[in-house]
Amino acid sequence: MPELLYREALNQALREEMRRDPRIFLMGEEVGFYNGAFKVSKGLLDEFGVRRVIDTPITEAGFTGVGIGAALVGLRPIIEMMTFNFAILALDQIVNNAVKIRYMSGGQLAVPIVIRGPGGPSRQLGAQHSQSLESLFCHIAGLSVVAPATPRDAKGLLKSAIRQNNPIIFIEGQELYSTKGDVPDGDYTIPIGRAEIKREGTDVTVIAWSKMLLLALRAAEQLARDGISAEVIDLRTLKPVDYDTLLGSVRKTGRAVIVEEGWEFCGLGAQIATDLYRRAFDAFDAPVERVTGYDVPMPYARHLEQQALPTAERVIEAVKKTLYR
Amino acid sequence: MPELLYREALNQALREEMRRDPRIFLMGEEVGFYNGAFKVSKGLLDEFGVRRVIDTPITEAGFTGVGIGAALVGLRPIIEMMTFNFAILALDQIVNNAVKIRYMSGGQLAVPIVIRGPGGPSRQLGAQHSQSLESLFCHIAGLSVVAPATPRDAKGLLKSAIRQNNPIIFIEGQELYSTKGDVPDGDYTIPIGRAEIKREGTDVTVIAWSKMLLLALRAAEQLARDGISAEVIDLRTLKPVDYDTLLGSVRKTGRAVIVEEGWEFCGLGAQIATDLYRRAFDAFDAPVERVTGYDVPMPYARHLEQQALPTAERVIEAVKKTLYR
Amino acid sequence: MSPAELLELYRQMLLIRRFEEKCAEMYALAKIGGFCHLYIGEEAVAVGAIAALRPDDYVLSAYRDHGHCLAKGSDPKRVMAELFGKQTGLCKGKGGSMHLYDIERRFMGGYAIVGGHIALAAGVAFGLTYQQQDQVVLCFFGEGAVPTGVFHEAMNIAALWKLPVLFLCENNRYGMGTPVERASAIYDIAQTAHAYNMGHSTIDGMDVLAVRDAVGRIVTEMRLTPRPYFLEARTYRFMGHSMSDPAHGHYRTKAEIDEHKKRDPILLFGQQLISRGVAGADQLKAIDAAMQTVVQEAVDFADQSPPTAPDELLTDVLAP
Amino acid sequence: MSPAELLELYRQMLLIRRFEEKCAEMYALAKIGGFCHLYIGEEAVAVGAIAALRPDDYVLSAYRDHGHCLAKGSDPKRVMAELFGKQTGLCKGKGGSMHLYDIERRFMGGYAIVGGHIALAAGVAFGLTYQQQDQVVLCFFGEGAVPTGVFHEAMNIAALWKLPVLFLCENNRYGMGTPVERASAIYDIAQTAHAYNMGHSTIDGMDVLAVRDAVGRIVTEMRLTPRPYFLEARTYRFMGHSMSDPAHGHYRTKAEIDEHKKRDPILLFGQQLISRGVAGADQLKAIDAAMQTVVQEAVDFADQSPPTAPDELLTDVLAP
Ligand SMILES: Cc1ncc(C[n+]2csc(CCOP(=O)(O)OP(=O)(O)O)c2C)c(N)n1
Ligand SMILES: Cc1ncc(C[n+]2csc(CCOP(=O)(O)OP(=O)(O)O)c2C)c(N)n1
Ligand SMILES: [Mg+2]
Ligand SMILES: [Mg+2]
Repeated sequence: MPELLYREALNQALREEMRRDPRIFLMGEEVGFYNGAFKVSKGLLDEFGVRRVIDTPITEAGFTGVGIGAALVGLRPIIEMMTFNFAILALDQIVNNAVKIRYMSGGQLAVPIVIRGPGGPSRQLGAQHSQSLESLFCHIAGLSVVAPATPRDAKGLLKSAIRQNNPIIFIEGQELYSTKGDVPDGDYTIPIGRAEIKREGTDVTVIAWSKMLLLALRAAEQLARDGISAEVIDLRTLKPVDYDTLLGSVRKTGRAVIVEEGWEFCGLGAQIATDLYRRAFDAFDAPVERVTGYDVPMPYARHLEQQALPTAERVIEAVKKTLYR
Repeated sequence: MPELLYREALNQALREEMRRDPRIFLMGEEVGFYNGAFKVSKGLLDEFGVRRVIDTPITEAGFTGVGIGAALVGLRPIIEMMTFNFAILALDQIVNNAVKIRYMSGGQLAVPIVIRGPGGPSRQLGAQHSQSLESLFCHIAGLSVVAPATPRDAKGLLKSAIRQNNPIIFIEGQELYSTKGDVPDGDYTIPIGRAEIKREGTDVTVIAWSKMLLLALRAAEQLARDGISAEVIDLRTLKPVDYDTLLGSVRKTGRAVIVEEGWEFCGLGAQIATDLYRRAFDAFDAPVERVTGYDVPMPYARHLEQQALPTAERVIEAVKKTLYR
Repeated sequence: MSPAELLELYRQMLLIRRFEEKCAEMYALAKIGGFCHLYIGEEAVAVGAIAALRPDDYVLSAYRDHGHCLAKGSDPKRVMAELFGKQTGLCKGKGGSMHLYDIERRFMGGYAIVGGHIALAAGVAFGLTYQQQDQVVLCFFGEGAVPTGVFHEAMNIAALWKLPVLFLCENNRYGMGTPVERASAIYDIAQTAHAYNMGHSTIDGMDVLAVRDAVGRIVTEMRLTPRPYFLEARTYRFMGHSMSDPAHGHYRTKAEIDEHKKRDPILLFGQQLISRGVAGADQLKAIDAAMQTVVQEAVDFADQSPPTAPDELLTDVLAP
Repeated sequence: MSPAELLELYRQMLLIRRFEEKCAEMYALAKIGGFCHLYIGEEAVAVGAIAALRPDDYVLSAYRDHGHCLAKGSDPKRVMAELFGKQTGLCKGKGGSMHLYDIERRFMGGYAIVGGHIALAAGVAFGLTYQQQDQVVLCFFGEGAVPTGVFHEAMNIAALWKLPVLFLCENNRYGMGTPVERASAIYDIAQTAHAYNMGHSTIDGMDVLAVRDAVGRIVTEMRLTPRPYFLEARTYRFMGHSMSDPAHGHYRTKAEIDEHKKRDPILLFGQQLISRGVAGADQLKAIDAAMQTVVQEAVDFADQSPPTAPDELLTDVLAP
């Protein structure tokens, strides 16, 4: 299997899907001539031309609305948010149009639209450009949310996202673009709604997604040296959550730690913890622990930023707490 | 104590505070000449004039930004969202400016701004005008969120909101405006961050806010007839949560039901449940139950809408489940 | 236009008028709920504009959408059933007054977030261009939407990409209780098109033929040379903003409304038809009677239709 | 203007130039992190415009804000310390390059959401009017912000309410890699003011005196008769969009940049000063040397400053 960068895997998915289906187009700021602010769309303009790879003015609400409108007449838009920070500006279009039109029209219409781009804090970008907003999207009824952590999952999940027929938020790890991993050649998909055990273990279940998966794996490595066997699950799809996989693991370990980079309050981890308790109350030998970003705007200074975000040490500590060590 | 409508209580708070402090102004759509879409600002234009009671064009992002800018030079804006549905359009201003400017400026500035208006589903208003968005706001670091359920709390909490020095979301129950209750005469405040036990009980703790408080009280009434003693807590401030009050109750009852009108997934109830477990794991004799709106856009037809929202029956059922009955 | 075509415009305006008068009654009887915004007084705009379209052209509207939906040819029975929240409604009772959709008729929805649907309209036009189709898109909105950011974003995109969308601003002078002078820095709303080098004009929205002619010319041109156009129709709403808003009071006087009622578009057009010899007063009365029957049948249909099935609560959330 | 005043403009432009050249160095050494957008080539706009203000007037900018902040009089030491993420930085290292604030100097911030701060600027102007003060607000933004909805919402509000804010569009022809022709339906950006009946003009942003004169006239008038104004300054950025973007490549050629560099605002103004006899070449060189010293001192100060105290992570979230 060839090793690819995460951004290259995404690029392959876009390219292969656009070759497969002429109704698919890519729209966003700098996706064309510039080849994408993060080069995810590199070469696509050359291959597909300005009709299908469309640079937009800085109008997140406007071009998201345009994407939704195009979906109403049978197209399959992929809307790139240069970063998900700017998706807040398009939130009304997402909440009130993309996810509601099908319902309001009594099923007359569908809105197969992928809204994708980098998310998550990124090195020293400061308060307005560095934050995790996935939990906001997760709250919206009718929206699916995906956040792959590896190049292989990125490609396979993006293909699934493009092929399904509803609005979906696809959050790429801004700091994962330059990470590497094995990616199968050619066409394959990873199903939406399925988590994956990325490391098996028996003592504790560590649940993470996007960049936090790497952190969790690093923590598991260190824990192994202390004789603690952590099972690390990559959520991959944040909504709907794959509770079968999570419960299977938790029933085995009796303990869970959820790692998320975003703000704690009303973060996705809270929903997952509550659901796990509700479905397997008696399985738990200790309260579920959460490791999250601090509830503050992101500071610019590097050392403050590092403090604000989850670290392997904090994950290890949380794991030990569930084990009463 | 005089009986007032919820909207009258809010009106009093606005009026008294505006008399007290000339830096306070009220801005929003139809707040002036029209006396407010829901008449909360009735008479304020007459008393305070167009300088301080300002009708805006339909520009939620624009006038919220204007409010924030005015706060930067020492004013104390109250921004009315005609309904909170439209606040999504101002979310970038709220998330990226109102709550971050103080931090980004290293404490040089403060943004004492109240963003208020009606929230929550309202009778047959359909998918775009009928939804509970409080959990979105709750997720934003640095934002406080308040949602009073009674006229007395509405007045006292609005005064506190106006007097504190940070951005705060103040959600009035759109369907509570015409409810009545005792309201102390003249000046008093209810502190932000303090829940209130609205009905004492011993068997189960029911936590609710805004319109759901009335539902919870109704359910408690019926439960009492079945010999079940429910303690009903009105959260009042959704963020920060008053865990002292909640934990005191839960340690007594060993059981909790959280009632919220919004969508389940990543709703505030999940955060509260998780925090309760974390702080009082051993106090629980049964998993925390949540009663929420269904995760669908709001249908227009009355009978579907009623199905979509929490009912006293569902609360009673949840309570009984925690009691294994 | 042939006499038959002229009478058809008259018929449509009356259908909308009688339909909505009935809506007011049904609202009072609580058979219709929620927000309900009547179009009474503005019928010439929807009818004149849509008459100039081909049936396969697309229309979007805001929340004051009964008139546009009916003018696009939707069955009054199914519209009324929608307002009653019935299974037989256009949207199975899930949309309601503000969210009518009739995809077969290419009526792509009524929307309740002011300004929000204008970007969708540009998107539909984008989709048509992408698929090399020659339909155009007609997007109705109030002058209250002109200050919204998303309107401007859509205007710029449409102009930049030469999308075949007609932005039709129904300037009825008020956004709820706010007169345009207190909401907009320009009084001549069409002037906004300057910021986008977009063709624009202002017409009398009480004159159905003026509307039809203007839209006809614009759309013919647009089909040949795709690019957007901004049309301001000066009109007036005779009723309150919604059912809960009195027609007059705080923000406008009865005298003002009465003045405008002298230019009631149906009255004006009826007089024109008679004076031009297209029809006699009797004929017009017969049309009126026929429309009253159609509306009554719509009410009966809606009344007798089953309520939306309870399990519909959870359907139509996600497409398969 | 007196010779001293003219030389002061020159000094400020050079300060910004040398400061930012040093930023590029420090970025390469990883002493500065994150996104860092240099203003090199555009100095005449900030310096000319701010020179026409009173010290108690207000300024807001986007993320390309070093120049505006320095022109407003901020201490280069504290600006550099901010970029280094140090306790002595303007914002204690919490803001960073895109979010400089210096309230004492009435520099009300740099903002990174394109268009978002324009509404804040209208708000500051609103606040001043409310308090019957006579300061004005100067709001800088790129031509890339003109398509954003919030820009238009702010324009309309400012025009409608006659707020004393000068919207100064720094049209450097590109928003990242997108030339204005592919982002905006109008090439002459100032034309956008038509939609708001707002006074407007376009000036040469490479000519510091032209900028100063225009802003001086506008602001004098604005103080007498409060109302907004839209000024487009045609300028050009010599560097890439940010440190990670090469100056030329995909979206523009080296030849294009070189062509514009012939009109380097500092070069132009230096020649003017010499030809007008305001200063000799030596004097200008001495100013340059002095600015290099100032910048080196800023770097030394930043280097020697303590990093922001760790407990600052949790302070300044909420005001007491
Ligand atoms: C974004 C947004 N803000 C506020 C509202 C509340 N609202 C509904 S209709 C309306 C007035 C709109 O006026 P106009 O666009 O002129 O349309 P008209 O009602 O006159 O047909 C307002 C403010 C809304 N629906 N959406
Ligand atoms: C709302 C929003 N969308 C996208 C971006 C990403 N972005 C940052 S700068 C920029 C280009 C802005 O160009 P312009 O306004 O002309 O300013 P310049 O960089 O030329 O000074 C873009 C697209 C952003 N910061 N905010
Ligand atoms: Mg109107
Ligand atoms: Mg630019």
